[in-house]
Amino acid sequence: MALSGAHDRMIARAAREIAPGMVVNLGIGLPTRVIGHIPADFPVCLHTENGLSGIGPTLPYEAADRNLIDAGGAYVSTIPGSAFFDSATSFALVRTGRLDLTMLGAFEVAANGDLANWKIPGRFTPGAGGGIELAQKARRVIVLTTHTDRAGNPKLVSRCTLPLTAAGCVARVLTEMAVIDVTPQGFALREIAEGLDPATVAAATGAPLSLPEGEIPTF
Amino acid sequence: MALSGAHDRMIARAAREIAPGMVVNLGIGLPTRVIGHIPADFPVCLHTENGLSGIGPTLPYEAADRNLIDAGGAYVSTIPGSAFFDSATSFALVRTGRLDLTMLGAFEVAANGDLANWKIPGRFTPGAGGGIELAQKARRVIVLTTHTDRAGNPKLVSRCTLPLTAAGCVARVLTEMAVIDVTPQGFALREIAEGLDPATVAAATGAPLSLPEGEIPTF
Amino acid sequence: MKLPDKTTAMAEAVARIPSGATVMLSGFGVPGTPFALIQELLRQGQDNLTIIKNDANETGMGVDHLLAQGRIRRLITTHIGLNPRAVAMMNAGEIEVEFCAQGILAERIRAGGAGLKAIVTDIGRDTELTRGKPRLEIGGDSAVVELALRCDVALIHAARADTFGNLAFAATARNFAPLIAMAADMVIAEAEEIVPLGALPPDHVHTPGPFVDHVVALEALSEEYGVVRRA
Amino acid sequence: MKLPDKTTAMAEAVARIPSGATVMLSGFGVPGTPFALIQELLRQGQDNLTIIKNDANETGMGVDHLLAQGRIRRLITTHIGLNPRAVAMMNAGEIEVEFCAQGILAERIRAGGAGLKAIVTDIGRDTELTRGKPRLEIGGDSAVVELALRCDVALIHAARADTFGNLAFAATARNFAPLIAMAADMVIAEAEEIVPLGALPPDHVHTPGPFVDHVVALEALSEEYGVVRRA
Repeated sequence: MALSGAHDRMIARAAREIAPGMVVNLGIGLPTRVIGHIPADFPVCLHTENGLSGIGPTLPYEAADRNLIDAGGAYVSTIPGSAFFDSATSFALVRTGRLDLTMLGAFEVAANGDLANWKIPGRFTPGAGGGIELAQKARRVIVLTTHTDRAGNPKLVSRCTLPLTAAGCVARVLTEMAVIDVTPQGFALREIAEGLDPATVAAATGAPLSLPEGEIPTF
Repeated sequence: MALSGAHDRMIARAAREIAPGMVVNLGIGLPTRVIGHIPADFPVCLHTENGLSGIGPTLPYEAADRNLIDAGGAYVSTIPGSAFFDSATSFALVRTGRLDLTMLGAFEVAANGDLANWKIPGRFTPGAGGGIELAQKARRVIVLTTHTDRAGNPKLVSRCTLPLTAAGCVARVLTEMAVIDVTPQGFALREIAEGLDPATVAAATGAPLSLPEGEIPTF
Repeated sequence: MKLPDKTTAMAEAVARIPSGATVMLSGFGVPGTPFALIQELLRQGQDNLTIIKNDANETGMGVDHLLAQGRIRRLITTHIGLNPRAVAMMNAGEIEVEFCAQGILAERIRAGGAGLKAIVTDIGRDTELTRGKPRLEIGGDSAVVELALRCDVALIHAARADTFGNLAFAATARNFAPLIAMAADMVIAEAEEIVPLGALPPDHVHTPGPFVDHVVALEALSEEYGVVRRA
Repeated sequence: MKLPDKTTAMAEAVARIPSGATVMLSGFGVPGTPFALIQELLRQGQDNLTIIKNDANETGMGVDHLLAQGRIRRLITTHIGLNPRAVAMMNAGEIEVEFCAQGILAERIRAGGAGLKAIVTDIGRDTELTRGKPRLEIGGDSAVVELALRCDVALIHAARADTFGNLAFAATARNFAPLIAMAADMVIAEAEEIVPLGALPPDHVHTPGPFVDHVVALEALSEEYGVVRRA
């Protein structure tokens, strides 16, 4: 999928969520692209649930190892200090809070932090994969998604209508339009994409969006 | 502990319980001594619950590896095809019935197959160690023990008085005096040590002992 | 003491699987999927199978062949989004699909492999995936009882095996293999390379030999393992 | 991406353990016991500890030092038959001892390490060890609910560690180490050898680095590891 400039800025902005020393799982889809924005000497351990800590750069077709993929099927590489493990150990790490951060995709995110990303009844049921445990157990869950779906409907909603992946798990939503936190009072705008105004973001959001006082940082 | 000729014959007899291809756990104490009676080319996999399949011969002090012991603390060795694993995997193997046979020591064995070998209340409580799972889950449990305790009291009893390790688990008892099966009707004499007569064995047994018809094989 | 030889011919090993069997398959996507054993299962004709696998592979690969030939009655899995046939057959009621959170599928299999009856977890508590499952109050919190899973046969792909059945896996091809190896009444492992006893260092064995019943040599590596260009 | 460095000085790492902590120790008998970390704990003076370990070592070794100095309030274990002091202190009511079937202790720790609440098992069903524990009917059978165990700190002895905390164990010194590494809020590993990143092949790591918080280099190997002549 080709990304627009706005999408590219969103991915670069997402990379800044990663603090030195973190263990991070980047979910399938947009989040995986964040890898490309992490500097080579940045101290971080990327985890993929199919059994690898210490993901290295994604490899082109010619350099790929048939046995070395991430959970999304991309051919990845190791770095010095990588380790392979089985699927039970991989999720042991997730469920015991050893993941400082995960970034996930979404069908819907609600103003109370509920996440739905595994089933659209009657239309598409891929299954939950590792999403439930990532959403429920990572210390911080950021949703990285387009602000609206292909039909233009908001993905940020007052209440999820689709079956939940996990309740109240999302801390922050990062889209091509804005950085929005989930707060006890609902969605709160934190940053805005360069060139956009808050009203446009609010109009594309399916739930009340509180605006900060003063100037809104851009990305 | 030095063994008498009768004890030595018991150990040799015990070795004959091991059929080719079996996976076997030999408990702490007398059972461990069975290793010395297994021929070098005999196809068997010995397991020890501290994390080794494919135990090789016990090593003398000079040749010992400080990291390589059996569950009783004896310095053992590996053979081609040995594998090390953690304690959870080790007991996964036990609890899923992958052990064809275990030989265990006993404080008491009852005529219904109950085994007590971990606690003498108020006197000695070493703890159960791996004994409960070995007794409860090995496909065949043989008790290898002296026929009586140090005070001369029978270890084969009508009903255990000590806290149980596992109920109804013992298939056969092997002592320096006899080979005795646990049957639905209680203890049944199968073989007898050379030079002993059945009455002597029965007198040393704390529960009724049925005798076979015809001649009794000796060992 | 020497360790028994468990090398078996492919056809003979797979012939021990009856129709109606519950079969666990290793593999997460392509890596670790036992493509050759699946092909032999296709050839021999077993049907009415319950398959337990992380995913349903992709079109034209592994599980998809079994689906295409109508051999699968029921699938216990975590994610079938990359196999349109699986999604379509599920929607049409042609196969039963039970979804499980991925790590809980791993733990249910491992629990079966560890001789446990069940595990208790808070995962999926707020989702329809745990609807109808028994609950247990632990520490004032409601948790879900997830039953252990076992199977008749586990089919496993290993990078290397010795003749006793010690297995070693490569990179992310390990995934579910060590777990299903513990959870099966019979374990058949296909290996890219069969090495002599002693060639796998005891500290580096991923699945110990006592769990494995049959070791099958691969004559050629399935084309389904090939690296593919993705969009 | 590069992996963070977790090497820490012995005194600094152990100073993070408060009195009253629940501490898991690796080791089955001598192999794998973190003798140096225990010595540092003795030196620093933490007391009122709950210790979780397979056994209580033998006289003059490891856990026995902590017992001799009265640092242990409670011991969760499987077998203390080789430590007369532990047996005597238990009988005298000077320490609390909770016995567990060995494989169930391993699984309770692993369950804590896997983020589960409990496991359900038939082990020990007929023994006093499971008296008073909750029961659950599964498949018409009564099974025991065994609660997961976690701890504040796990102290681990490794043969080799890299600077990120990937660990490799030697032979039967592995035993409980990979399990307690998963079940602790803080993991401190002492290593006979600290190797650079990349020196441990990713397929041969026994405990992945993300589970480990501090890696401590051993300057000398404790004499307690020495091979002893037995009767």
